[in-house]
Amino acid sequence: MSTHAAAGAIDHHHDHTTTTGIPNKKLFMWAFLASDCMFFGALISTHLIYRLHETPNQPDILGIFSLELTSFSTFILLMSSLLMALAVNTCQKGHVGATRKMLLGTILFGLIFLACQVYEFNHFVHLGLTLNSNMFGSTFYTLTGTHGVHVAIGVLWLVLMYIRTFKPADGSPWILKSFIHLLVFAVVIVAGMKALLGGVHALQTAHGLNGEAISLFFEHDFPAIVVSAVGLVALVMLGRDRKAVEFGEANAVDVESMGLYWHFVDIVWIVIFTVVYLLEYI
Amino acid sequence: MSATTHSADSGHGHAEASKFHIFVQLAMILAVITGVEIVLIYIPLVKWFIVTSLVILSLVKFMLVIFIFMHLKWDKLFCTILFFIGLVLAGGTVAALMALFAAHDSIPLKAQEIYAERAAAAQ
Amino acid sequence: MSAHAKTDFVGHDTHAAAPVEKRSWLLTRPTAKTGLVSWLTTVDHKKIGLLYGISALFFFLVGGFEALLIRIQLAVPNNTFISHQLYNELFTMHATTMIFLAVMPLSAAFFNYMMPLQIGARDVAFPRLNGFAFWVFLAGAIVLNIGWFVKSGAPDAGWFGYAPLTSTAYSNQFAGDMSTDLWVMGLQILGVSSVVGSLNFIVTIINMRAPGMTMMRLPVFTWMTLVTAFLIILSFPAITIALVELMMDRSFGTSFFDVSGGGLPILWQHLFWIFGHPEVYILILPAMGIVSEILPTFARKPLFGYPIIVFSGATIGFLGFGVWSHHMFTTGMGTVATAAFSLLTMAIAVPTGVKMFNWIGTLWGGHLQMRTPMMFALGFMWMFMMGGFSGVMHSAAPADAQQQDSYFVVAHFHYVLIGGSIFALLAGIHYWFPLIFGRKVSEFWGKLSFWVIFIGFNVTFFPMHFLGLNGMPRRTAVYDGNMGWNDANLIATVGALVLGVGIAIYFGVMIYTYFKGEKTTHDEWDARTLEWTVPSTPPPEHNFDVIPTVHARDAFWYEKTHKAEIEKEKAEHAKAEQDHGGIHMPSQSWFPIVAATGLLIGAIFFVNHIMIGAIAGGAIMFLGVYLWAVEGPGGYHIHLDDKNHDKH
Amino acid sequence: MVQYLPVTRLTNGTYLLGQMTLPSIFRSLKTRALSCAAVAAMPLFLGGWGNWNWLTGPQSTFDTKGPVAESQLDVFYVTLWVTGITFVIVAGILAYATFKFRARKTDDLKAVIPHQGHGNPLIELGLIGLSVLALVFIAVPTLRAIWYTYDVPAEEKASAYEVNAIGLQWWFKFEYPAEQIDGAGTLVTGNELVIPAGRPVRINLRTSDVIHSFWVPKLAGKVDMIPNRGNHLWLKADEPGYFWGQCAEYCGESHAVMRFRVIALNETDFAAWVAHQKTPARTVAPYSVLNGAPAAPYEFNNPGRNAPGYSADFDKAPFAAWQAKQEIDAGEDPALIAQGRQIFQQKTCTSCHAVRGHEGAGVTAPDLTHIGSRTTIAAGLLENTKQNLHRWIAHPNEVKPGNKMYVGVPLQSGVMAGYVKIDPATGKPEETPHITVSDAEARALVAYLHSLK
Ligand code: HEA
Ligand code: HEA
Ligand code: HEC
Ligand code: CUA
Ligand SMILES: [Cu+2]
Repeated sequence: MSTHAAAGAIDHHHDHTTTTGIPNKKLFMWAFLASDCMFFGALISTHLIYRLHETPNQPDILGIFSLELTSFSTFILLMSSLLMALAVNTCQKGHVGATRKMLLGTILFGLIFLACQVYEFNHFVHLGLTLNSNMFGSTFYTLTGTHGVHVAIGVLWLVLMYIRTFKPADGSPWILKSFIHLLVFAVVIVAGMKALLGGVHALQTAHGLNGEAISLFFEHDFPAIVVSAVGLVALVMLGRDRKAVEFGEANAVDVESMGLYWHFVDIVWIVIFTVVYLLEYI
Repeated sequence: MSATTHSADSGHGHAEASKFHIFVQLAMILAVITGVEIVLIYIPLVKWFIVTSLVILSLVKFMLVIFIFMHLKWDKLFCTILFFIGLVLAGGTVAALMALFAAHDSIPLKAQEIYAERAAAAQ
Repeated sequence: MSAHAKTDFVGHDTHAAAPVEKRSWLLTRPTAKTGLVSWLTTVDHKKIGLLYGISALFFFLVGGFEALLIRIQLAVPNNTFISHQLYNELFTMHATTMIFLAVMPLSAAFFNYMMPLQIGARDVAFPRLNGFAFWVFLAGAIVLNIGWFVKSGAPDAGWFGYAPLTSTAYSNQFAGDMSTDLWVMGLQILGVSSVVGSLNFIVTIINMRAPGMTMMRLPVFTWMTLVTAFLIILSFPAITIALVELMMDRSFGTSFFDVSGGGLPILWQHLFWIFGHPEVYILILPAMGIVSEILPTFARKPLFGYPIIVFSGATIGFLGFGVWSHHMFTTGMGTVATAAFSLLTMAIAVPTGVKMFNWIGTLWGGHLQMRTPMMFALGFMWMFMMGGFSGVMHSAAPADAQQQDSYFVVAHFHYVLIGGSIFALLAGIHYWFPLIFGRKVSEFWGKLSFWVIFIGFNVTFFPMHFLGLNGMPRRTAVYDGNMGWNDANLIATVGALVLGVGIAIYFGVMIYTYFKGEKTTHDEWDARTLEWTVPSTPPPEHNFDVIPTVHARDAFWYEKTHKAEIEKEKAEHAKAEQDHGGIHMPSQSWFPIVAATGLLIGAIFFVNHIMIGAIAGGAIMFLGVYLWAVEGPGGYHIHLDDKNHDKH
Repeated sequence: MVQYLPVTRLTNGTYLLGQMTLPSIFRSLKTRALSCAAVAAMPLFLGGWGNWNWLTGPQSTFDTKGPVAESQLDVFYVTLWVTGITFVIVAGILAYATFKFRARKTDDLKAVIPHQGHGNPLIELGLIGLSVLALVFIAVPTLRAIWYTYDVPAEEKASAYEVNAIGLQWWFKFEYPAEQIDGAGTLVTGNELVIPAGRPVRINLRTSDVIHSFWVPKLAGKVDMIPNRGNHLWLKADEPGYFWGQCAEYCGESHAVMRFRVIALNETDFAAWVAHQKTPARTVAPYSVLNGAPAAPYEFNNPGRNAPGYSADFDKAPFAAWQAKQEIDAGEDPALIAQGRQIFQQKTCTSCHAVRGHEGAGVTAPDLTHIGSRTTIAAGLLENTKQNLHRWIAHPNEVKPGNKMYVGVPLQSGVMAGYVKIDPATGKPEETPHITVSDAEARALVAYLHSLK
């Protein structure tokens, strides 16, 4: 039962202080994901059950869905999974700088996915598919919304992990700074999201990237643009560490557990993409 | 627990580098499969074939992510067992629910009304 | 206990050599070992176990009180003791309280207290999370019970809250009735608590076992803890989703269960029972674990067929996920589905029977000591067997068509729930009382309470079989006097009062014993498992002076028969640990209770549709979790002072 | 003593008994006293009392009166025998082991350490095999009965009679799709289902609000009425008779008092009943001749909440009582009836109730066209006597708390006011009731409603 790893070599996946050699956090995460399978199983069942037979006010789903957008966000989520895997990989090698970049990339892709979802929901609502317009709306928004909440929690977790990589090694006070860091992130994310969606909207109203689009964009979203720009600068400033940090290989298991969660959210989307979106087209 | 999972690739720079490539390649494969899926739905083939292929393809993606991105392939067998307990039960439950609700006795009255109205309108 | 242990606190989870961190006041770890703060901030699995236990017993009395009101109303036909409405609230809350706030947390109390001791661990894998699970449980319990004290009344939709009775159209037809919202929210919160707690137990059992404690050497109670924890994490998601959908219906106008929008109320039943049936095994498996500990101890013989008992426990858990629709035999599922669920349900009798047979095998050829815990354990075997048999009668779907929603079901599930779960839990309290409090209940009073409870219980619930077969439906506040139900109901009520007296004796004796009872040495019963190897009763904070090394299934029994070998081994290990920096213990923390309080505040505001308050509650919770993450696991070391220690 | 034991009747049984260690169970005085007590307590359960009715009540599942209930009872008996025998064996061994191996003296509690045996796979597998076998005994008849009770057997399909039963909070509506009335659509009744005896009846189960369940224990096990679900059940009454039924799924405040009755009639009676039901409501002209000496006015004191509404006389011969109810009451007071009919209109009873041929046209409440010929009112709860009807009309909320006649019927567009108007904001009834019925008015209404034969 007890596995004693060869002395010397750092063993990322096995923790000698536990009976099985699997780190507690990782085991916890796997058990949680087993539970989450049932969670999404119940949600997906609900959606499918209501697709088995006609329900009142059935919407014209093909006229509402946009396969391009969904494929794009699916692709984005897959790529974020890649970045997440790389973040774990670099962290295990002790490359804090690379880990941070990968984390930021994952955050960014996660946010793009969320933006797509916000856009999609908005778009669908305009086309008349709302949470309570019909059963399809109810099950669709509940299922994809729950998934979106999972992604959002994942993004929050990633941000917290990213901030944590700056915890100074000498134990000097840091909570306040970390909290400010978090707030700045929140501001950038909200403002950035608004600016991004505003940009897309401008592109659409102006039918393409032209002067009109740009002026529309600045006209409507100036505050958001400014706030996110300032915030970004602040983030860059906060993201330069001068002191030695505590974060290192020992934290690989934290990043890895978070990664498990992130990948799981990804595979749930793989199922949703097929079952909720693609199957409608057949 | 299996001792063989104590694979040589952990902790050695060389092996880690190769994992980097595995990850990137996997991402490509996943993207390609997604592309195939999207194309598939437009191909005029019999329905059951497309549905089966879609299910299989997403299953393949699913398994690839779990075993490679989520590292299950290189981890202790116990993690796999743990996760699959949940996965299998969830899959079984979904299947059982679908079977129950697809049964003739479960056709909702509302759906019957709608079908009847539609049949009446068609005449 | 601090007399024999001197402690030095270190900033975080490194050895004493690491630089001591300068910590802001916000992150100063509480260190009180006694008093209120020590309880509010505790991460000690034993203290948390006691918190669970005490809350559970309190709610058991509440639920029992509700049951007595029910019984008084039913004592005579056409009674006017309470109104229909109150009656409906009473049976809803009686069941919800007994199941979620009494039996489950009482099992959790034993999980918490005993399981780490049984596997030779110093604590659970995530001590702060363990505290969090308890405080969240308390929050859920509060939300569920607020209804009694506010205008809208307590939840009244029955413990399985069938849609569409829970929809706004029927449950607050005329006024802003939030009792159903309280029920929904309360169960959601309890779900969070149960799932978090169970994940913790799973990791603990898998990962924190003492050296040599292989899976096939785990005490059966620990095995059943593991299976139960799996059942919880896999079944609660189903009810969570059902409740989310109900909440969407009630608050956001969806129509998951609303027919006008095409909703299917039957879907609620499926989702509920996908949870609900595993739930009944969540209630019984810990009880079976306790009995599997008590019988060998008092038979002075190892458990008969340990591997098969373990395996059948897991099989019951697994099969339990495939039988849920036996609660829905009368919903017109059609022949094939009914037949399938009928057969699968019968199949469960086999692994359960295996347990029963092996317990008898354990008694066979033993040297049975008829002490109080043993009496309750034997009572369990008899009563559970009877409840199991009426379960098998239900599983025959055509027969169940006459029994479903009649008092026959009420008889069945009280036999398995009281005769099963409660008897075993009461046995467990008696059994481990000397370990937990260092005192022992008087045999006379213990046995007296057993007989009064046993007789009261049977007098209450045996007649209910006849009531059900004679056509009395359950959940009826009144019945007419011409139906042939009068005698049996009156007898049942008298029985319930006797049962109440028995329970009163039981708890009276416990309280007396706590203050005045006969002191015991540890190992009062000449037991067989590791929890009895603690150096003192009550056990010290660090559980074991030396982490035990396990050589056999009944680890303590082995130690007792191989004293010299064990002494030597212990000395070596003690030295190794001392060289390692002493015994490492997790630090206490404020943040679990802060986070749970945020959840409570948020939930209450949400139910009242005050979104600002809900957000504020959420913010408090987030802050709690944030600081919890920032403060880190922490920890300190205990150095045992050997001279003082032996005196305890 | 010994020769009275059944065992002695076996050939060479006497010898066996002498050898067995069974007496060890009966050795101690304490145990003997206990078993005596157990035997003494038996009558408590098995019928020591004069008129023991623990299993013979009006809703007994043992006293079956039709093939569906009977096949369900047969399955029950199978389960009872199998589990009973298993119980006797397992519990016997358990008892034996407990007594045989128990430590007798307190001081030798820790003295002997028994053999530390760990198990015996052969025994265990054997027992698993036996359990499976026992379950097979249950499974086979179970499966057979599942298919049998599901729907009318094919060979009887042709003769099956179809009705619809609809559950509402807290009463039942019955429709007879086979019986169409010119200009008034399907024949509808409430709370008393009349069926042909000796013929399979297929009942479509529907609900218009929450889940209810249709249960007539003597005829068939229950099947639920679930929104958005097309359930059905079938039953057959072997002989004409009168049966008690009950809603068996919790459906809100007054679930306990949501009941109904089923009356099975032979073919000719049934045809006559249907023909009569199709006729519009009976009209008693105010000037018509009295049919006998005027009946003395009845006494009425409100008996209060939950007071019983049944009588021993009725229970003795319920079927005869039903038949008697079909006859016109002696001593009717035509003037009072006419007054009642007027009040029925004035009090807006008509907005909820239908009295076919008279003024009422409501559909949200039980059809009252032939209410006078029903044996019960308020959904099988109260016998249809003058006092009870008076009580129901004057104090419906004390009979059935929260009932829709009192609080109003929720409709798509708001609420149709009942006796009170409920303020949607507070859930409380408004100060002034919407309908009040004085003693005199109630008497007139009773006379009117009882004239509707
Ligand atoms: C502790 C909780 C617990 C346990 C352990 C069980 C155990 C079982 N239950 Fe029970 N059950 C409930 C709690 C429990 N139940 C509750 C709360 C309800 C009602 C919910 C509600 O409606 O409110 C319910 C309702 C319920 C129903 C639905 C009834 C209805 O509403 O119509 C059914 C139907 O099949 C059923 C079956 C069984 C079976 C087959 C078992 C089996 O697991 C029992 C197995 C045990 C034995 C059989 C005895 C020992 C075995 C032997 C000695 C071996 C030999 C035996 C044979 C060969 C037969 N139960
Ligand atoms: C673990 C679960 C559990 C437990 C322990 C109990 C315990 C008891 N229950 Fe039950 N019960 C359920 C679970 C449980 N119950 C469930 C799930 C339902 C279904 C609800 C539904 O339909 O939704 C139900 C329903 C239910 C009903 C049916 C209601 C109905 O359908 O209309 C009845 C009726 O008799 C009843 C009675 C009792 C009694 C008398 C006890 C007794 O064992 C209680 C013993 C405790 C005490 C007696 C109190 C303790 C002592 C004191 C407070 C001291 C003071 C008192 C005295 C000195 C007298 N319960
Ligand atoms: C708001 C609608 C409403 C109004 C107004 C109303 N009723 Fe009713 N009535 C009902 C409903 C609903 C029931 C069924 C109640 C139950 O059993 O739960 C009922 C039941 C009855 C019954 C019993 C029928 C049976 O078969 O069990 C009688 C008799 C009756 N009403 C008479 C009257 C009279 C007389 C009035 C006027 C004074 C009246 N009702 C006004 C709704 C109404
Ligand atoms: Cu209708 Cu209960
Ligand atoms: Cu069950």
